Amino acid sequence: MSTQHDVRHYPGAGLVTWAFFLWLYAPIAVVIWFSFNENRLVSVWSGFSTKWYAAALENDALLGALRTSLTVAVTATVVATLVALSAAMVLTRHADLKFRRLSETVVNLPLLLPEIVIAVASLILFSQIGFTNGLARLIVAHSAFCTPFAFLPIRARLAGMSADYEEAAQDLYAAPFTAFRRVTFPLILPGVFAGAMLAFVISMDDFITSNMLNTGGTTTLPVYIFSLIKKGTTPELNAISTLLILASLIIATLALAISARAMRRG
Amino acid sequence: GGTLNLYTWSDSISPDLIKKFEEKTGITVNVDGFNSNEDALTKLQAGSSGYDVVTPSQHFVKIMIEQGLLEDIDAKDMPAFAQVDDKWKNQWWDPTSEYSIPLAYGTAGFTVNRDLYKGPVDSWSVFFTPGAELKGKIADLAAPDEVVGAAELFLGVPFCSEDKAEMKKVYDLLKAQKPDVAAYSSDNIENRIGSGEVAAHFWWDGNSLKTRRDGANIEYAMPKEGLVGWLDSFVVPKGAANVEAAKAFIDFMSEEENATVQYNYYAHSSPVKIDLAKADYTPENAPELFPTVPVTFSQACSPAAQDLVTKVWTDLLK
Amino acid sequence: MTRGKAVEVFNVTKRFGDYLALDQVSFTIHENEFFTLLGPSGCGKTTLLRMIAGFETPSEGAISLFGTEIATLPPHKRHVNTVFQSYALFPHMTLEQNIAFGLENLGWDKARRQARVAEMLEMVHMTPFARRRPAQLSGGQRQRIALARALAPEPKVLLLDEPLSALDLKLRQAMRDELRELQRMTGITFIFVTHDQDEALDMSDRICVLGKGQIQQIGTPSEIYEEPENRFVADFIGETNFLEAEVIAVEGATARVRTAFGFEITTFQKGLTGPGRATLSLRPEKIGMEDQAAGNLLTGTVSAKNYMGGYTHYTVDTPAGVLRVSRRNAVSQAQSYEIGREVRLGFRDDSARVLAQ
Amino acid sequence: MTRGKAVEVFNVTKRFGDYLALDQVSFTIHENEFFTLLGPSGCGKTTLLRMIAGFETPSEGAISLFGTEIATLPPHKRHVNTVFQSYALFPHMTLEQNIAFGLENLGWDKARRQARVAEMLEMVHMTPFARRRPAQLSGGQRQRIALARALAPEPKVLLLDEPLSALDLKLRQAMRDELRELQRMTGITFIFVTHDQDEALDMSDRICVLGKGQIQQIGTPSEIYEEPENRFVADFIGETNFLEAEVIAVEGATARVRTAFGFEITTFQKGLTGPGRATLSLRPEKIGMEDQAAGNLLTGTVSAKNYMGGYTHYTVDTPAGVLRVSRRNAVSQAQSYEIGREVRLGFRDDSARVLAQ
Amino acid sequence: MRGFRFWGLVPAWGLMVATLMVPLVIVALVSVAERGAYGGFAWAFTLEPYKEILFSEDWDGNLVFDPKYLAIIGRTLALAAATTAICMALALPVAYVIATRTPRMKAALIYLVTLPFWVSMIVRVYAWLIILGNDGVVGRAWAALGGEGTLLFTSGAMLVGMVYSYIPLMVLPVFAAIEKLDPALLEAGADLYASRWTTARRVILPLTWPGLAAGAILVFVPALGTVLEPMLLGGGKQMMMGTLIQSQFGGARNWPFGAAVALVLMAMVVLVLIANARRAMRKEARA
Ligand SMILES: Nc1ncnc2c1ncn2[C@@H]1O[C@H](COP(=O)(O)OP(=O)(O)OP(=O)(O)O)[C@@H](O)[C@H]1O
Ligand SMILES: Nc1ncnc2c1ncn2[C@@H]1O[C@H](COP(=O)(O)OP(=O)(O)OP(=O)(O)O)[C@@H](O)[C@H]1O
Ligand SMILES: NCCCCN
Ligand SMILES: [Mg+2]
Ligand SMILES: [Mg+2]
Repeated sequence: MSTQHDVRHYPGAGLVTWAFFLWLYAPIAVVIWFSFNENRLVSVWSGFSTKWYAAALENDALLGALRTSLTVAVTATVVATLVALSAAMVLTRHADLKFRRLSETVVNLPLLLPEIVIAVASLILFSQIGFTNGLARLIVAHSAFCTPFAFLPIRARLAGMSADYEEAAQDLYAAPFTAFRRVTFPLILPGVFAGAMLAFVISMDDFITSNMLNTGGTTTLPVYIFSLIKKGTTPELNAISTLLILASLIIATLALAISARAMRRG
Repeated sequence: GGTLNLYTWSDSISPDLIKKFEEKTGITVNVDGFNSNEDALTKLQAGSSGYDVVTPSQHFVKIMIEQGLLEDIDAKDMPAFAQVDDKWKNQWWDPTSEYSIPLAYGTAGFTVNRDLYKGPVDSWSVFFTPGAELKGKIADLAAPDEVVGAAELFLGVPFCSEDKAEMKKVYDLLKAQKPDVAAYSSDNIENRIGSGEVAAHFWWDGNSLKTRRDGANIEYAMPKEGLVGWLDSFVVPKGAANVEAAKAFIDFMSEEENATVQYNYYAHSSPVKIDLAKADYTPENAPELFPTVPVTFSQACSPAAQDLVTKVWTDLLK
Repeated sequence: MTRGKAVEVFNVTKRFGDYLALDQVSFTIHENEFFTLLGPSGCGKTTLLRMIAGFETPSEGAISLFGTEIATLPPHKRHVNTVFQSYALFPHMTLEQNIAFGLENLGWDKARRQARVAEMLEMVHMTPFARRRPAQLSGGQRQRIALARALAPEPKVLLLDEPLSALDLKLRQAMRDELRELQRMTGITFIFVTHDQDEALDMSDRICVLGKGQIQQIGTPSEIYEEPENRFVADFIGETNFLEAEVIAVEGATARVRTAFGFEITTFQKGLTGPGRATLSLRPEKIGMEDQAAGNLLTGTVSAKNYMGGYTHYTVDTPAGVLRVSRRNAVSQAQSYEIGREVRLGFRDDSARVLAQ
Repeated sequence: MTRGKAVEVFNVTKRFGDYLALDQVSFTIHENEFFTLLGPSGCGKTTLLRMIAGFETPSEGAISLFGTEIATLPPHKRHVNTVFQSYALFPHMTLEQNIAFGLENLGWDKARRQARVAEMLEMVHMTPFARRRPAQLSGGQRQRIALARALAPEPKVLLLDEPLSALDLKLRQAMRDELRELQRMTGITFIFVTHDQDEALDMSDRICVLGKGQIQQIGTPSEIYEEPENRFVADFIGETNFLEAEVIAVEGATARVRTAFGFEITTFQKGLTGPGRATLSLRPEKIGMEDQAAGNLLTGTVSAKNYMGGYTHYTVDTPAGVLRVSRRNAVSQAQSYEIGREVRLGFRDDSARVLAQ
Repeated sequence: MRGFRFWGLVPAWGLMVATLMVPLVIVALVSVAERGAYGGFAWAFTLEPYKEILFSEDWDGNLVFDPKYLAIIGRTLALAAATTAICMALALPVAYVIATRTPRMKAALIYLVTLPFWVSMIVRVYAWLIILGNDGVVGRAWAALGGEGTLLFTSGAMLVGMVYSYIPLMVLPVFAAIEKLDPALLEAGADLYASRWTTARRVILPLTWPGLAAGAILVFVPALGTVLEPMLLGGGKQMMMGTLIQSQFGGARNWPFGAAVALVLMAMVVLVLIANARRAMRKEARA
């Protein structure tokens, strides 16, 4: 149809959208571009080189930080997803629950508070009670602020899933846990997966809290990258960033593809 | 086996030495960097820092000792102690040498980019009361520590003054400079001054030397009012998990051969014995390390004086 | 009525907070009966069904299944299955797996399960689709699978909550016959919920009309339509004309009444005890027009005419008030009475029904 | 038919990509007419309406409004308003504001606007609700406001896309009368889209039956029902029995045919040119049973019986095949023919209709 | 099942109480404690830290009103508000365009909007550091156009970084709101003689408002507490509340004051949330 008559068409909006996407991806492209810069000074182009990738892949500190980040993120993701799943089950399936709104707010609390406040609060608490294990400190804090990110998609999926399925399962002689295992869980799996992915990424990405709680030997990836920026940037940082971007894109694409597939099936 | 967590000035320990130490002992070494003594102190104060070795400057060593933040490692009985130049033994910050072994010493001053600034660099006035050429192209460190000291040298105010009127002059000077300051940052200085993003930067002798030798057209100033002196030492935080490894590392770093490698890498002066034959720097190729003006070491201030320093800085930055 | 009692509901009341959804409901459903709960939206049909299935607990009263009280039994322990309005087929399972689900939970062994699944698929003519998933089926096919799944565990009672309402008109009509046939074949008691009177009249052995949380009438389709016990039922089921009348005498199941326009009629009544005011209910198709007029005669003027294909609906202004009369178009060029024309109407005494006001 | 032409559609074709949604459609709608587009889902009714409103452009062909070609006019410049299927009331505006919206865009001054809004609210009996928002209304009330909003700017033609389909049965029937009344009162041309044949028969001056993107028949309700021009129309509108027949002779609008079961019938035909095979369409209500049997007589056995309240549907096995017969329950204890019983059936020649196969 | 009602929520409550609520109480306590000269704090009760937000002791020892921290609070509010406003202005057309594509295209574009969000925040901020720097693409263009000074270390740089960081949080809810919008409403607008822009103003915008409001909360709250942008793009010169708090626990070593500022920040966030909740409740009451 000629757009002239299409009441849904707004001239100019398309252009803004193009510009928007350009702006969204330009910085990422720049980071990637300069990762191939041979020059030590990042933004002074002097030739193509992949030497910074070699350097990055040999950088023990980087690999150590990556290991720390992965350990923290995986553990926190598991904890946050379980906590969120259990809370979401209760909150979506019992409309008459006492303190329902309050409980929901509590689960979402980390979203409502500026992270810096939480970070400071955890720092004070941990130092007061002498909670010393660096990795454990990070895991506890990350589990807490990842929980709402895991919670939201799970709850959305549960809320979008008719309670009829659970009732049908029970009607067909499934005891409550069997009904959960064989019907509810498989059906909300995409939500659980999306929630877990989100939690994982949020944890991997966290800077403020990790920087506050960070102790010797438990530097996380963002904190390490920050220290690189502080120290003086070389294209090695771009190379690291590029690798990180690639990893994120792969994870994100996987996550979205899996949940899209589940959506189509559901 | 085991791990050793270092918290040192950013990019200060030679990676080759770390590798060598790891190979020799089987200990895994993690290195985190800080860019101000304040940061190091804060980390230790927050408790359970997780670090085994930290390298604060002299006045902060004193504060840390007083605050009970350091492990008594019987430094004077360590092999490393024997390597220390006598003039750095039993100093005021660690009178009985129980806690610390020196790592490096040097000065804090300022560096100019000679592509952008052609004028003289013989006085702090160039930096604190910049002319048109430097306006808006100056960068200070992010923490008050040595910056306030330099301002005091320029104004003739004694370090750790408890006199409010004197400290107000310091404040007024820095306040007046602020409009011309592009950044207060201790991070990424090398790029900022090297690439000419700013034309003058508060900085340290060795760092400036190293960047100049990497090809940047910069010059470390020798202001007639003097430079701020510092000496960073290895210390072990209280409750460190791996004190033995920490001491082994300190001893290792102080061995003459290693100290020489470290000297060449770090480009700051060494307080421990080095093999001069293998040392890279001489007064000819490294004037930065051989100041021609007086050097005054930072002091550990009384709480009252420290409050004033803090006040200068917070008033300045808010 | 010598059949055993399948479901007994005794004085069941259900409150949601302050809201009284069901008020002292009692009835008995027999074995092998096609029993329908019919009523307007919100009258409590689903609530009643859910209490029998075990998804809700009565606030008061008792429910028994083949003589055993079940109010406290969780749903997975009741030998009752449900066909959900939305079907609630498990989307992640194939049709086979859907049908086998209940059997697995009951602990049937594999061979028996497979045989039963095959039998069920056969029964609903869906054998070729065994490996499909519900998303790949049409509405009517889903409906059949929902039935097969619910019937597979050989329940004693099958509950159906508006199972046809998601289908389109033509399919809905076709499924009516299939459902009825299935019930006859299996001999299982069906409790069927609907708000569609046509569906209820067409399929049921007995209908329970619910209104405002209470039972309005229980009876066979023709009892419900021809002998409504109150205004609610007469009005809800089919179309009717209500006329004012005065009761002259009540004699058991009949009453003699005088209508506002002068006739005296003796006919069946319900709920009257003695003289007073009453309402006469008179169905449009029971009023004869012109050549078909017989019994009590009236004259009126056609004020509206709605041609509906199979029949024509006339609105006639008479001394008795405005009457709706429906006339079958039994021949192609059926006589048609134009608006404004004077027509004779007539109805037999026993076509009217006296109801308490 | 001396009225002016309101809307003319000339050879309009609409393609969506490769899909041919409408194929060479032409018709004329007169001023003050209640014109209905009737057809099964997907036949292109909405598409046609949207082209008249201006939301779609024809791929080929022309549309004119009171003689002016409008194909290139954007929707907000056509003096045509629409009642949307979902009503599309602006949820953030009060009813008043909804109704005033069009008037504001036309630049009416405030006093005139207020007067018109008040008049419209009055017309649809919604004056007390002026300050409410759409969410606070029932379905029927929303329907009325959608009408008021569309009528307020005094359009020359009102388009209605299945405006009743979201309502429940009883309300839907009540709204039919209101709509028809409104059309008579305002004298505006209504183009009404529906897939419900009862609605179309009940309300329209003329009906256009659409099927497979083409016009199947245009005519008055009784023309459409009694004189279908083809199988599609006969099947889609109402229920019917199709019987095989052989054409003996065609004489203009009538034909003589022989049925498979031996009768020879002369009746109206459509689309036949000479001898050959044909189909006889015979409506269930046009077959008499026992005492009502007349004309061509047949004997059969009742194989199913569906009591539907106002009438009973019988399925009768006869030599002519399975016939559906509907019988009005004109008296309370109407004769009822049990399953298995032998019955006599009869129909008049002119009750049947011969169609091309 | 009944037991699960209780036990199912225990982990969530436990985690949040232990890691958020208890620590917040401690923050509150620290905010009225006394600072140590070299950092840390000593348990005591003093309102000194709060007084410090508004007053300072001048160099003569007098307590005077000092708007410096208020200025930081003001700048924080202003930048967070500007970030939110820019995000709204940008998200509306973009979300609209996305919402009106075919389902496949829609999914693809939404994927593209969310994708950068998966890339580490610090990398994204770093990217702007490169771009805006004197040698960066934009930095050079700026200089070539005769622009004064450097673009980095300005409020503008922070704003660009913040908008960039938070824009997906605005686009998504606005998209959801627009997608929910019945297209028939737009047609109804046109049918009732409204031009496109009248329809946009009178129909689309009001009905997208809930999405904009949700997005505003999602952007404004983290923007208030932002740390990375002021540190990296603001050059540490443009303090914001986040960096002020951080510096009090770092270089400035004034924990009680940091705790007090943190509580003020939290109070601001809570106020915004309450205002939003009330707005939503009024809406609900009206509907
Ligand atoms: N869980 C509940 N909480 C509160 N009220 C409820 C609940 N379930 C049902 N109701 C109310 O009880 C009444 C009866 O509901 P029910 O679902 O049984 O009606 P229904 O007859 O099935 O109607 P429909 O034909 O619309 O399905 C309704 O007014 C409904 O709003
Ligand atoms: N924008 C479009 N793009 C592609 N195909 C379309 C579009 N709009 C309609 N169609 C197709 O055109 C045909 C006619 O659609 P239309 O909506 O006019 O049917 P309808 O008669 O109104 O049906 P219903 O009774 O279901 O509303 C359908 O097959 C539909 O799928
Ligand atoms: N290279 C850092 C020098 C530290 C000064 N105290
Ligand atoms: Mg129901
Ligand atoms: Mg349509």
